[in-house]
Amino acid sequence: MTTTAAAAARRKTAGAMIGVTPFFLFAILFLLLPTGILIVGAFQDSQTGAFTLANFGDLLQPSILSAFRISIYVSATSALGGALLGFALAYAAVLGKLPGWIRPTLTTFSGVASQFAGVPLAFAFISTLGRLGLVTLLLRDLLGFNLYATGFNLLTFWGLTLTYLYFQIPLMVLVVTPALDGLRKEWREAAQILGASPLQYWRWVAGPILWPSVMGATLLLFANAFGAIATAYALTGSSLNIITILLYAQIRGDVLHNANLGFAIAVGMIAITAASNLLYIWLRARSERWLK
Amino acid sequence: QSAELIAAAKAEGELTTIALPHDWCGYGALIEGFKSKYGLKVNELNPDAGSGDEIEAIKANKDNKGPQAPDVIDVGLSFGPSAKADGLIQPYKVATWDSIPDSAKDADGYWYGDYYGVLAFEVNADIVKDAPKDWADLLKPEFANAVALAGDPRASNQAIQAVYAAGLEGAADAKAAAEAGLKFFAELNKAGNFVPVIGKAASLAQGATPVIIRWDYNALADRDTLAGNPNVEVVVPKTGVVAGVYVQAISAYAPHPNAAKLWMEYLYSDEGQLGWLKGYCHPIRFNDLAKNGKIPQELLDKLPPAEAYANAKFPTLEEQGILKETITKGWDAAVGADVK
Amino acid sequence: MSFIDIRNLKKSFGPTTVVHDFSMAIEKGEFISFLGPSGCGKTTILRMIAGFETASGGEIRLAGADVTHLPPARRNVGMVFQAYALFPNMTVAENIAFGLKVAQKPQAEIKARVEEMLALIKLPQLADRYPYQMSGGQQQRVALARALAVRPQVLLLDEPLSALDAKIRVSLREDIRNLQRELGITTVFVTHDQEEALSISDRIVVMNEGRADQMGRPFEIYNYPQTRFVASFVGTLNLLKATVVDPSAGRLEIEGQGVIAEHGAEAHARGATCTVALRPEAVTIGEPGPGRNALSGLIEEVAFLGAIVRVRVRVGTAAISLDLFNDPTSPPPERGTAVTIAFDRDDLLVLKD
Amino acid sequence: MSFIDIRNLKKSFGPTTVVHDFSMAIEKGEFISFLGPSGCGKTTILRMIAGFETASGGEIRLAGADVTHLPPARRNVGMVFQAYALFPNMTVAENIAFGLKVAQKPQAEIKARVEEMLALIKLPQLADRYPYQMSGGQQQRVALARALAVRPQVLLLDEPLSALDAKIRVSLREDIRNLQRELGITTVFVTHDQEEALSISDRIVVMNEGRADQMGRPFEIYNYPQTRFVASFVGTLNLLKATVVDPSAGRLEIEGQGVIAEHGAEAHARGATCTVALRPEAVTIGEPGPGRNALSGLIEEVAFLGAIVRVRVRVGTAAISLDLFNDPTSPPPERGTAVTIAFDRDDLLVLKD
Amino acid sequence: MKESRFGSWLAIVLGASYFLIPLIGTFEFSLRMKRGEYSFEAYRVVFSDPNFQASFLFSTVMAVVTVVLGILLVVPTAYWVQLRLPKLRPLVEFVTLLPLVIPAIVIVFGYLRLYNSSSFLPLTNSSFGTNVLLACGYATLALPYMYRSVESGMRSIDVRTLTEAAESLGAGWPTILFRIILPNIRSALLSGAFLTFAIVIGEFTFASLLNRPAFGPYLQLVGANRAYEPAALAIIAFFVTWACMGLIQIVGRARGDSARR
Ligand SMILES: Nc1ncnc2c1ncn2[C@@H]1O[C@H](COP(=O)(O)OP(=O)(O)OP(=O)(O)O)[C@@H](O)[C@H]1O
Ligand SMILES: Nc1ncnc2c1ncn2[C@@H]1O[C@H](COP(=O)(O)OP(=O)(O)OP(=O)(O)O)[C@@H](O)[C@H]1O
Ligand SMILES: NCCCCNCCCN
Ligand SMILES: [Mg+2]
Ligand SMILES: [Mg+2]
Repeated sequence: MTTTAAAAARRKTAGAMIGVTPFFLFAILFLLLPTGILIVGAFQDSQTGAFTLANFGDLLQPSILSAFRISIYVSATSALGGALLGFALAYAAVLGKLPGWIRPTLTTFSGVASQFAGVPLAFAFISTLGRLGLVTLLLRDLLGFNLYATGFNLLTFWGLTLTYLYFQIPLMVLVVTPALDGLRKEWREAAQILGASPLQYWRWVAGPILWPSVMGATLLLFANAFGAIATAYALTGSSLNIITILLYAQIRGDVLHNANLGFAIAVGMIAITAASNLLYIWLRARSERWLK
Repeated sequence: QSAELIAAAKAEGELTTIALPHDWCGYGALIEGFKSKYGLKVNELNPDAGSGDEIEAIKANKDNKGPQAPDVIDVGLSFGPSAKADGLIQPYKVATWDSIPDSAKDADGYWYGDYYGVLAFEVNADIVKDAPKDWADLLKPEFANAVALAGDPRASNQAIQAVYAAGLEGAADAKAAAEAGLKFFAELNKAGNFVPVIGKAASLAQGATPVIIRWDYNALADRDTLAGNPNVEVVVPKTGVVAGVYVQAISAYAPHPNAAKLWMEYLYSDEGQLGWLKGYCHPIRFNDLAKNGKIPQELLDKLPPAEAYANAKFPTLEEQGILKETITKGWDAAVGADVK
Repeated sequence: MSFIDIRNLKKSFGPTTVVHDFSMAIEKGEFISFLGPSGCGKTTILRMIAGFETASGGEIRLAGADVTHLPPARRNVGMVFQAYALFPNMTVAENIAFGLKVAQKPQAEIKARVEEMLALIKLPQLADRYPYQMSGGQQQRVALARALAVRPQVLLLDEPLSALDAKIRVSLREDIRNLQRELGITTVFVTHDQEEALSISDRIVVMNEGRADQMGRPFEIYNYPQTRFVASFVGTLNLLKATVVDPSAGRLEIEGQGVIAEHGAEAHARGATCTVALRPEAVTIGEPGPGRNALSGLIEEVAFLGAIVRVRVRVGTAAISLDLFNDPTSPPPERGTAVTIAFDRDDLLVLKD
Repeated sequence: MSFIDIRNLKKSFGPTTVVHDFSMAIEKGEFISFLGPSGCGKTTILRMIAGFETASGGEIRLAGADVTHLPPARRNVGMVFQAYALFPNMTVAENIAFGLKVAQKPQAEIKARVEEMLALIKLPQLADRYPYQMSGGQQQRVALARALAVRPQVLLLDEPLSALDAKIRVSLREDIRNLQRELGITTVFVTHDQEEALSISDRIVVMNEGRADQMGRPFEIYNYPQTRFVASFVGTLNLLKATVVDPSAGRLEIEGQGVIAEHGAEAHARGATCTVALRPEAVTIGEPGPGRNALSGLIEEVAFLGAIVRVRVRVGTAAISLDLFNDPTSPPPERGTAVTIAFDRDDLLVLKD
Repeated sequence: MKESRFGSWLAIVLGASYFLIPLIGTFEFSLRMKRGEYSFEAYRVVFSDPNFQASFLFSTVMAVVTVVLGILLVVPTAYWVQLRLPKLRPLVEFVTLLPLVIPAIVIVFGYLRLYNSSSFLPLTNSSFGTNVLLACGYATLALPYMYRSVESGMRSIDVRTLTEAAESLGAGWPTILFRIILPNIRSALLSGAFLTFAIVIGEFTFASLLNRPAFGPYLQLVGANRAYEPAALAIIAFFVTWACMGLIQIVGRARGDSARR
């Protein structure tokens, strides 16, 4: 490349930079600076305000480590489950040749459901699948089936995951629909005409094309569950040791209140999000060679 | 109250509170009463906030004179001294200062106890025919899937005190009591009686948590709210009665310091104290009021019998520290569900 | 019974009907071209044969079986799409291999076939490129290779060579034709290039507004068009008004100049006006003679088309185009020259209507 | 100074260089065609002129100003894309109106212009269709109309007619040409259709692997190709091996049969082997005579191309194609017939290399 | 074809059961306010509160403002990142994920420190300023959802070709973005808008600590320690929000509906 060409490329990039400036300005003002205060706090002693790494040292307590572990576990499970089921639903609505009203109904419903969380959601599930829930009782009274005898319990890991799916699935639906819209009908036709079964088409064509979007959406779901608190708090409040509850206990609670340790936990969460983001970028780079 | 203070408060025009749920200790009526009495506006910030939030809100609003900055806070006992040490609150002594027991106030007037209650069993009497009378009753098979706390013992003062209360009987000191309490809950959990949901009026009514361990004043307020649907019984356990004190303070950075002072005067006046009592909270001046016969009998009748309070244990700050340490750390091992 | 049997096929998109009552029978191994103006329904019919578009009426039979409602994957039909439709996530080689992979052919066979196909389309060096890294014509060739690789029973080609230059186009169409003959693939070929259709097809279907106007061998279609539409669409026919002077003798007048038509005049009444058709290549400058007609006119336009030079001569109000072979040593007459043009009597086609 | 001035343009995609050192000067109002095999870099150069691709080297000047690094929207260059690139969210009319709306033309003018354009592309009835509701050729015409509507100073057309049938194609290319002349739009036209390039252009650039092999007027390009590549790419040239028998007399031998070349033989040594070129249209069956060469051979293949019938005659190891005019009354000789073919001595081109 | 439709129906029916039954459970409970009978008493209580409407209206307006702000922020960014700055993509994606893991309360306390009445940008000085701050906060919370939707929408259209076609017709970037790109990622924008809308309608922490009369704090105030009203409110909020989205959908569809493939 000659110098002028390089300069031109630079100028083009600079032009685009101006285009993304509002975003970064906004992010700095309303996200990064406020968060920066937090990060600074994570390095401060709660009493003296002096610089310290002790807060991070405290993260290594077994209870905090296990909270991180359980949070990651719950988030990953609900993200994968949500991604899978949400994708299936979105697929059915977008490409399933269903009546036209289904899709707008589903997407608008998903809009609400994806943010339906916290106490109301926990309560809805308790009223449905709790020991005295609607479904539990119906199963018992009508079918003579005791759900809880099977070892099922809403107030456990799987119960929490099942409940999380209530907002994870719709979130997936919403985020992945546009990607499904982007599948061109010619690709499917070309695959069909070459004898591919729908499965083969998905395995080799649609799947790889959608993969980056699906992965991105799954990452979003992961972070969504990872940062969630209200639902877990209301549902399995004191039995499941998830990290957000510890974090909130430190910065909000009536008892503990060591905001600086809370901030350190938050920084830990950011680090985990960053790591999952890196993993995603790496996976995507491997699967996206065909993109401009 | 001095006319001067009222005038100064009116000049400020408003008061900003935080973390005052309307169903809590009659705060709803108190706020209304304050507004109508003095014609001030009251901004109510996050009623759902915890004590930690309240402290952080003061810190965050140090330089803010807007309606986001709380003037007054109502926090767990242990937060009083620490907030004072951090310089987040300012001293003020209300007119009735002397009638506040010394054990429940900062000598310099930075913080002062506001009300207390004891931990009780809130029971859905439609489901539970035979209400538990003491902690040990909770372990009975008839309370399978029935007993819940009103908070998470890793985060909520109330829940910590509940664990403590469960182990209090016969324990040598706070640490032993805390450990016994943890053991109790571990057993409760093993017996399948413990429901690890945050107990609320709704879950009580719905039947998911027919027995909730919580402050008696919350339980009694619930009883009124639910108005017989279902019937609620509030039982103070025979043994292991623990009282919890919250404290009141004015933010050092209060944008409306005079309104804040006026609010304190209002709360600590006989009228304010009775307002708390109407919300089933024992105001800190309860004994003073009772001594002077200022409590209407019908109010007293609605409270749990006085003898239930007779041997109530008020944990000291020091004891609270031990509880917090022992219970928050031990909880997961005692009842936490582990994920393989 | 024919191999592909299309009966009374119809297709409407909402209120607009784009294919009206289309029928045709194609024999096994035949090479059929669809020729017709843009928007006349060629792609639509191909898509119905492939099964991508549901017919609004009529029936399609493949090898005796009614496939009108069969899904595309079960018709054993190959197709090259007008817009290529390459899989963007696959390299050229992977695209070509796709159908073979689906059919679970052994690895070695796939590899060999892909190489063969790459050689056919003359792009062996681009095996590892992704579609976005290729030019339009290169993509089109890959699409062709992909469809050919599976050697389907029926091949539907929707303008598969439109983005290619004459040279590679000619060579590819010969390759397609050879492969098709060799494997006996029944082929339907949509093209807008008449020369292509004429040179490659067993039969041509000339379509007009969703109907087949004429079907027949290239020579027939070109030389004996049955409708005015076919006559004007295929080739560059001169259509002229003429007055019938003597029907039985075939004597006509074009722009006041007398000519004789060998056939067809007898269908018209004396003094009637009729349309006559004349192919540009039948007309010469000069060279009158016995059995030939001559008209005088003025050269109006000379267009250099390569092997051919197309000259437009004005005769009264009519313009007659004629084709000359390019000859660098004797350039065509200049614009504005007065010339006599001549053509054989039997090249003058008197149309019926 | 020229209107468009391209100097030493280069373009690489990663390691592969697809345009090497391309230079040319285009005068205001000129109509230039790029002709070249698929993948030779035509689209890439157009995209660099339009500003969509950054040149890896070299310079582009428009009307005297260096625009090499100017953004596309500021070059006042119109473009029709090989893949149409219609806006899927807009109707035909809205697509066409887009550029005018952007330029904030008055409502009435936009309406009038859109109608004019719709008439030009012969699709007035489809104004309210969306792109997905149209056939390939229809979309292509809309893309053309959209680019023409704004009447840019420079118009870049990337195979704008490739999806159209001969008839509408000829009429559209004439329309483009007229509009272009009328408005003085400097035009660069990429096509793979030689006839189109030859008939419409002021000058033609024949490209090969990212380089301009030859630039010149159509007649020159066709009749006097300067490189072997141009000779073989433009038209259907017969390239034959010959042995030089007597350079000064121009005597050569092709497949053992003696012929005479008017020019060019003197550049080769006696006994040397050289390549000679012969246009199909210069060859006749029979008709030997004074000043003409004759060769005897066997008819190997007869292809009916419409106006022309292309006959391949085998002469020893060489195959010579020749073009005859279609004549329904006297069909060309059959395959396998022994024939004598003849051509003028000055039609035999002895190539230099 | 028949089978695939069956599968779709199965997915929809199973999904609908999973999603509707908990709502039905909640609904059933909300009807039990009067002892021994089903009644709409809880709904009556909720609807009789004038603050219900006022706060819902406030939140709706905030939601619309936030949706617009979010689109203005995210669309150009996603566009340039896709077209010209692919190297920035990881950074942008990471930044947009942050709001999910940083507790809202931390962010809002951060705002109070940064934009308080004595700061360089004293947004909290006026209620308008605070509303602006609130909208920015909401846009921040919605960022992950909005960005991901828009990004996956952009990925599904040929941004480059559309841009080039528009540029060659003299369009500047605002025209390209708003007349070409936006209409072609409509379904993505709707997704983002729905998510944003639902976040804003229910959001509690920001509104409460910034002292704005929004629906979230109202819900909390009314519902916190009641039994039946919160259930009724949840149902009402759910369906009213859903209805609002239906409205957005219709408005969003009004233009260019037929442009669907
Ligand atoms: N992004 C890319 N990366 C690598 N190679 C590319 C890329 N884009 C184009 N090419 C190559 O550059 C060469 C020139 O491409 P271009 O599109 O200019 O060809 P063209 O002359 O327009 O061909 P056609 O007539 O087939 O459209 C081709 O060989 C193509 O494979
Ligand atoms: N989805 C649709 N809705 C309405 N009309 C349509 C639709 N698809 C195609 N058409 C119309 O049907 C007619 C036939 O289209 P088709 O694609 O078959 O044409 P074609 O003969 O292949 O043309 P071309 O040579 O231009 O590709 C066209 O007039 C087109 O406008
Ligand atoms: N200010 C009263 C003590 C704080 C307790 N917060 C109660 C929150 C109710 N959910
Ligand atoms: Mg077509
Ligand atoms: Mg090209």
